[in-house]
Amino acid sequence: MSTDTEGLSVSRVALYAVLVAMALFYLAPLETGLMTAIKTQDAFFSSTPFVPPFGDGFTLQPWYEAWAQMQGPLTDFSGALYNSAFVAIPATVLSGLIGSVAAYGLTNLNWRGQAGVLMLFVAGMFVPYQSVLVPLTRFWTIVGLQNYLAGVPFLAQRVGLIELIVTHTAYGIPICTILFRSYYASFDQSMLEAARIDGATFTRIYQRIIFPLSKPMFAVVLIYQFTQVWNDFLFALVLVSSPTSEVATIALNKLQGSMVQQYNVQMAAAFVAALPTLLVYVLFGDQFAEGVAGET
Amino acid sequence: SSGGEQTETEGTTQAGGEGTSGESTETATEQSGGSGNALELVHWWTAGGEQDALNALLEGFKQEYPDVEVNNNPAPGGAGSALDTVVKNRVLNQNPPSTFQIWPGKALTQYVEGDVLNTLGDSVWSQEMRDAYRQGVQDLAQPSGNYVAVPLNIHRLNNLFYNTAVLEEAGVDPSSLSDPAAVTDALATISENTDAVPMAHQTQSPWSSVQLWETIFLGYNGVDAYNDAIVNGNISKHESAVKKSLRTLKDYHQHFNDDAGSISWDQANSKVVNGDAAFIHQGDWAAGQYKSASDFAYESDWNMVPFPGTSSMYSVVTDSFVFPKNNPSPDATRKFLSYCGTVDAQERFNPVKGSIPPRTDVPADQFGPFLSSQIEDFKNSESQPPTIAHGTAVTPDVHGNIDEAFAGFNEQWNVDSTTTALVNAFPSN
Amino acid sequence: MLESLFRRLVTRGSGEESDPSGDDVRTDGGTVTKTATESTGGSQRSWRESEFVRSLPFWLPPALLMGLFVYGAIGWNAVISLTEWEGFGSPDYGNLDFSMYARMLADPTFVAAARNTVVLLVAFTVVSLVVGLLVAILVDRGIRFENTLRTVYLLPMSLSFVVTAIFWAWMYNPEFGLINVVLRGVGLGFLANDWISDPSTKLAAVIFALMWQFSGYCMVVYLAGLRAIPSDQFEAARIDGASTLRMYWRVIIPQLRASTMSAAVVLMVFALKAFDFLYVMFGDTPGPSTDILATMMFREAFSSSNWAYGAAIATVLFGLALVVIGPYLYVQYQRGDL
Amino acid sequence: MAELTLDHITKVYDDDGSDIVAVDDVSIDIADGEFLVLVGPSGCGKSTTLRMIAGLETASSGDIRLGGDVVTGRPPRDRDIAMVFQSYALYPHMTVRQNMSFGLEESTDMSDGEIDSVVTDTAEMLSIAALLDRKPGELSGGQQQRVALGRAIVRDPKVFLMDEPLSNLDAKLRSQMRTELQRLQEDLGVTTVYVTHDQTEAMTMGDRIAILNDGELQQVATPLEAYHQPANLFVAGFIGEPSMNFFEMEAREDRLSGDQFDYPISQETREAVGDATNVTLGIRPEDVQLVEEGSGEHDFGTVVDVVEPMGNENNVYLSFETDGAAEFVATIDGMRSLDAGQPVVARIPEDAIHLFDTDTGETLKNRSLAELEETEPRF
Amino acid sequence: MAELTLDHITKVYDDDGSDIVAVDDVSIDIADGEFLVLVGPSGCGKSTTLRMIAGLETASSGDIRLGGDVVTGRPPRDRDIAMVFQSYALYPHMTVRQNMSFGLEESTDMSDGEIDSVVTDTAEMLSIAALLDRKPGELSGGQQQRVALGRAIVRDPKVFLMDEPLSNLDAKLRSQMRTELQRLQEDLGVTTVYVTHDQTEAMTMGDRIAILNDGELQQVATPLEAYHQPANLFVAGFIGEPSMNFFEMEAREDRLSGDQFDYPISQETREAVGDATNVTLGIRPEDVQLVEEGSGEHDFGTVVDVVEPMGNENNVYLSFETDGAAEFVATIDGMRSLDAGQPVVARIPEDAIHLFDTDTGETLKNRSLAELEETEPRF
Ligand SMILES: Nc1ncnc2c1ncn2[C@@H]1O[C@H](COP(=O)(O)OP(=O)(O)OP(=O)(O)O)[C@@H](O)[C@H]1O
Ligand SMILES: Nc1ncnc2c1ncn2[C@@H]1O[C@H](COP(=O)(O)OP(=O)(O)OP(=O)(O)O)[C@@H](O)[C@H]1O
Ligand SMILES: [Mg+2]
Ligand SMILES: [Mg+2]
Repeated sequence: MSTDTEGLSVSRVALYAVLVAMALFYLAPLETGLMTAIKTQDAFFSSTPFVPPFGDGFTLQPWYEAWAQMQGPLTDFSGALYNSAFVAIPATVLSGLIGSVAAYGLTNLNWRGQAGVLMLFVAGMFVPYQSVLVPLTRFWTIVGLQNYLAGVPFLAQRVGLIELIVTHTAYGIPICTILFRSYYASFDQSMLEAARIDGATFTRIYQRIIFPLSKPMFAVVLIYQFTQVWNDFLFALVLVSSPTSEVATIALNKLQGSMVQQYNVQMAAAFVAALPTLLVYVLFGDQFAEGVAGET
Repeated sequence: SSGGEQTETEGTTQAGGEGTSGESTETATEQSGGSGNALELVHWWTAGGEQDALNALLEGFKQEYPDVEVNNNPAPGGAGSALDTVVKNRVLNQNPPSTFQIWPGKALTQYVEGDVLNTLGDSVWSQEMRDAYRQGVQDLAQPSGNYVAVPLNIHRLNNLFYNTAVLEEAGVDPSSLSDPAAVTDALATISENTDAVPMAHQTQSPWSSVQLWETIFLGYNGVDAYNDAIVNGNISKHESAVKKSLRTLKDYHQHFNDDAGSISWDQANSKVVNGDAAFIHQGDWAAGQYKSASDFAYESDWNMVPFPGTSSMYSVVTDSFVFPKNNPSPDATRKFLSYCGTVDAQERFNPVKGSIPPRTDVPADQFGPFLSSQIEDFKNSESQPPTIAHGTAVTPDVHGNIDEAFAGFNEQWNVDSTTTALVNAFPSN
Repeated sequence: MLESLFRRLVTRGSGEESDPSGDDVRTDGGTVTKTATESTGGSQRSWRESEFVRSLPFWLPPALLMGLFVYGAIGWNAVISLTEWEGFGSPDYGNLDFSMYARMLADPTFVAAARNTVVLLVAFTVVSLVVGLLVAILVDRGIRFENTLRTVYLLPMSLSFVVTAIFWAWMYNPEFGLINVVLRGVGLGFLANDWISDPSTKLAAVIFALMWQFSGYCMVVYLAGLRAIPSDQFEAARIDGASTLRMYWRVIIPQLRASTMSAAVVLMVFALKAFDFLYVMFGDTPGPSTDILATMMFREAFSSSNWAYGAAIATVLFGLALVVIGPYLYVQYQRGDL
Repeated sequence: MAELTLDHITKVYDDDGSDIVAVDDVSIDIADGEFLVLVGPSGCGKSTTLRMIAGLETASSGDIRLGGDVVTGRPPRDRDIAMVFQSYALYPHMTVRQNMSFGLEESTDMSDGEIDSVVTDTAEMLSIAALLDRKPGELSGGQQQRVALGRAIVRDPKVFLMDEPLSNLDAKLRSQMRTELQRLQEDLGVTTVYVTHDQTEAMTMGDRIAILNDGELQQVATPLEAYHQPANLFVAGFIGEPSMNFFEMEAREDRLSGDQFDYPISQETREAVGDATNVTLGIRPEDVQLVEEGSGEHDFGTVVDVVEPMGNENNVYLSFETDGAAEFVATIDGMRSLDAGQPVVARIPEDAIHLFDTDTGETLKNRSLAELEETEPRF
Repeated sequence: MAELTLDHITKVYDDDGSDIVAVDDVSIDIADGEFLVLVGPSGCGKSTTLRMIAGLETASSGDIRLGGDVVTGRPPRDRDIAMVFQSYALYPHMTVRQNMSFGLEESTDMSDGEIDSVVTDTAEMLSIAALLDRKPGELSGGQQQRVALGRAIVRDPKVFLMDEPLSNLDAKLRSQMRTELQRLQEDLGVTTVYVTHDQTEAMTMGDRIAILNDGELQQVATPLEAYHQPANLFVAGFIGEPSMNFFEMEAREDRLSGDQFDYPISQETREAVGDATNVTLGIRPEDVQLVEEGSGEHDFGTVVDVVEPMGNENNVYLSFETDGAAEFVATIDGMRSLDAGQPVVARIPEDAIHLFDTDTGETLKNRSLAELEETEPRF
């Protein structure tokens, strides 16, 4: 529904007050983190976390340190952020594309097994990662991917990351497929029939009609999937063991020492690690929300 | 700070053995055996001073063995849980790193039983080294009779740190406290006489309470009872002792800081630094924080007594390195382990880390007054009991159960049910 | 997005839920396109088969890839749960039994963890839905800066649990945490508590923090649902004399069932994956009041090397997930949306 | 039941700074029990007017009086009105019974028993008693329509407001519901304001019709007045299907001169034209006579372009030129058959023409109604 | 361009085990260049029939022949047909130009240049050349309709199939597009099958109309044939607005006896009735005469129930009893004014009546068309 036209100004003010309060509520933990990230360790221990630092309690050092830990120089193709991107971008794009193609194959068909196949896809979204960790690592050991990649040093050094890409892609397929399928089911069927009458084949219909029309859904799927992959900790933890291949969440967690904690650096690093996803949400949050809403 | 490590890995063409299956590694090892193989070192020393300590160690190692490349692979920390996950996975998949950090003692049992560790013969544990290590520590390195680990550092667990100003204000003399029960009274006195928190503590995760409890237990019952109850697992024979120490811990709890459940140990420790708290029981890594705090000097501002009742003991928390089978670089590993056992290595590493060397023959010059006094205590200690909280006294399985029991105790402070849980934590045999 | 999926899945079968004015009004003269939409599947055998064959290359390889990784791993895991595997040996597949499951039933830790998992699942879902719905209703009042606010509300969802757990440990600090500071500030100091240490509030505190992270998502789902309700539903209710509160309660909220359902399922997925949050906040031993199956599984498998026992817990965890979605899938199937 | 007065109401929407005048100074008096139809093209402000009466929009200025009370500022629930929406706006999650009870539950203190009996009675009156326990989704369009009506009726309001309530029905059902609604309104005697964009519906249903264009009221009149005596060009063109034929002409001394033909006019007509120079000549299709032999001054040679057979009559599209596009329509008896391309003579009798000032749109002269009086049947 | 033959086609849907016969043994021969309208109530199988012709559904049995070739088993793209959908089914992400080119790109080897010139030509013909670079979302309904048409036309197919292409347009635009489409089809001369549920559209557009009910073909005839000589009760009731009046009667010796009145019949009529006992008497509203004084045997006293003024004519709802619900309708001249409650005499001329067998629905006698011949104008 739209406007409440007879909204009294008092109730309007109250409404905005509540909305702003909610916004503060959603932002407060972030603020606390940010304040911590610009404090010295001493200032942190001697002040309340959400209060801004004053005097010589202020420092940007944690950010330099965090950046050094999380990424280091951008020029050489290494560093945790780079590695995360190396994993997240292909995994996101791949699972998005594959999901879209699979969804197309599973839409508008009426054969007996379809419900079963779909159910597998749907249930696949609900797998707790814990349940598959042990078999998963065994699987990759058996595959021995590095043997196949030995000829390409660039990839051979990133075997763990490539395993991660494949794993995330596989685990992303169910959700992507279901998302796209539900989207495709909302398409005007006569449009697809028109294309068939116009002489387009099954494949051509995907290329020329379905794919171009999937843009809004791709926005949703890519944002969601990117966030998932980027924020994943568990798979990265067990699949990547080479320090040169560590991803952002691992690097972030690494800032927790065995006994010694540097909270300001951790927080700065947390922001550094969250930067891409935060950015994605700030920049594309509208598309995301509208993609969700546009479904109706 | 990570730059240094990265240079070390530069030019490493082999990807750290990652994903390398056992067999192919074996052959690779044979072919390139001893000829400057890359040593993949997995550890959890990732933050601040810990990292510096490791770097100091690796520098020394490099000078000693310039032909060995070190592939430094710090695994994310949190007292090793995440590292556990990674290492266990890799060992299970017969793809271990060259060496990894682990608590010795019972923490190694599973590895030994699973036959995944190489025995360290004389080439590492030379007679010279055996002579330099104290028996308690040597025992930890050979959980089943054979040496499988090299302890690198020692932290003491049975410390009671305090803020001198606060204690003076409260009129409490820590050296006069004779047993854990006396501490309760002291805490009450502090509570009466000052605004400060009598004892800083954290209960967000269970390990601090575990280590406090085991120290209390030692304080009341001595090493033999402790060994019988915990190390040998005959805890059911010591139920009343267990209860008593739990009750004492519960008494202490009255005097903990209010936010104990929401902070980490170092946030608790900072209360001592700030003068907001009087005592804290912690391993001597806590002193690292005092050292880095400004205007907070040893003896004048803070000091330490062995936890009441345990002055003759040196509760050992130690990290060690092992020699996994299917090793991608046996020679390099052997070199590294040997080096860890040397005076040079321990002299480089420990002062920075804030721990003392396991070897008794390391010169104390580098160690500053506090650690020097710890070294002295270590040398004079009658026993070096292992610890539950830091894995050396019990198997991981039991350790997990005890953690669970104390996670419950931290919530309910129920002595009876926790006693039951502790008794049940050990396999009944 | 996720919501869209379910919405889509749901809407086709339940047009009467969301849109009585649109295609659903059966104009008896047949100006409705619905028949056409529904009829596409009804082709005959030969055509159907060729379509089937033609669609194979599209969905089969993805299905196989997923099947291998997801279901292969789950199956393997289930087999491991039947062994006695622990420590560093290899699992003995020759001797399979249900001993791990028996052990589980006798394990009070498991019982507590299972109970907490269910509580977390239900309470987190309900609380997030309620908050999301309230916020959505407020945002739907034709406000300015809607997009900005929506983004702000959605922002926490972009963060990883690793980060949000650290944030919330501070929020809950009894002395200087924002929650208590605010409570004291508004004169409710007596309510201040040591939230994540007091066993009676610990789980609730976790749920609240998770709510913070995902209620924005519910808000978006509900907002879309609200927007899908034709405005004349609101107007009809007003003409019928309903107050705003009664209007939402009796007319609008019941029509959001599809949104609720889809959001709830997604939230439950998140709840099942809440492991990271607890792990970062409390370590692998959160204590009996907050322990969940995921942390317990991790502890048993990776801390204690009780692989088989861990696998059994993981299997139960997956079973729980199926219990959550099973009815949902069934309804979908009944409606012919699968 | 009450009379309803719209007193100079205006509605201005604010569309990102610029003003949209949706309803412009409309005044209508609606008598107690009257059936008034608001008609006009899409976007002319019909719905907005209705919604202001309902209280769903606030009037920017002007007053609305209901049975003497000024209700302008009141919320909908204090106005004692009921509304039927185009989409019916039935609550999809409630049964028919619940849908019909809802208003009574929310706005009255009636007991459940009383409500139930009112609902049951109304449902019987509308022959939907058998459907009471179904949900809207299980009803056909016509049935939903009836439920929407029932929901309004049970409330026993002072005024019914209906916004295109029949437009979602197909032709047959629509014409059936049309009569039904009309009879129902007569029986209940409730003042009703009915919005439609369909002039046929307006003509056949209203006691009076109010024609709106672009937010402005054009004419309020009985259907036949509006048909035969339109107040202006817009009304003339809007009412009637097929539409009145228009020819733009220039007024000369004794004739109207157009692009295609000149139309001689009598002195009387000349006087009606007055000073206007640009004049639009209007003739209803049924007033165009196709005659055998053209002889009179108002006969014009034309060619048949397309014939639309409607069964009982034919719409003949005529052009002044061979192969030209149709310029006007004549409705002739269904029994006569004409072919495309056939030349015919079209007679445009002077007493049947309407004249409008092209520039202002105002009516200069309406058709003579003498004929109407004459043919009045007397039994 | 080709003739199209439906040869006993049947379509059975499988609905969870139970069979739904959507189209039942329909045979139609459609001549080259003919405009055939498929008409019938909702769900009668019109779309299904069309979709079988298109190849979007396979016929359960029967053959479809196009220009002599049996196309029954072929996929749509091998049939050389083009289709216009009710929803237009334009590709929303493509410009008008791309929409129109798509079919040529996919199904022919034409070069881009050729395609472009065909598209441009067609767009000019349809006056949408200015819209070529817009996307469908930026077009009005009527413009979209034209694009959909254009998309079909560029393909230069043997047959156009159109499924209610005008039903999403508003009344004015619909009647305008109706004539336009008709003229276009005549110009192009492409065989066209046009589906609608609107009998007015069917009447006015089709060369012939095929009336379907419940999957079965009722009649294929020219519009006027269907109107004046319906093959059965269904067609008689379906075609014409307002519908034909029906009275259920029993056949006696010299009259038909009904609940409300007895209708004397001549010998000729008696013969037409034959053995049938239950007979439905049908009379078109415009054939009912309201006369001043009832004297003849086919005059009946009635009371006016509701009058619907349509401007040029009035629909008068009549009842045989005072205060009774209307039983039949008479269409009378718009100039005559009648009031509700007024008693009138309705004359039902025998030469205008239709008679149907109530049990089988079959036509026993259609109205005499003598009058039709007579009034044929000769110029
Ligand atoms: N895919 C299908 N499966 C089952 N039954 C179907 C299917 N498609 C159509 N039908 C049924 O076949 C019959 C004819 O449907 P069809 O769409 O041809 O009707 P129609 O005449 O086009 O109606 P409308 O005017 O409403 O478009 C209907 O009873 C319909 O329910
Ligand atoms: N909420 C609004 N904000 C701005 N302009 C509006 C709003 N509602 C209506 N309008 C404008 O006011 C004018 C009148 O709209 P209204 O809905 O009353 O038309 P209508 O006569 O009911 O048309 P229709 O037959 O299409 O329903 C239109 O120009 C419309 O665009
Ligand atoms: Mg309107
Ligand atoms: Mg149809």
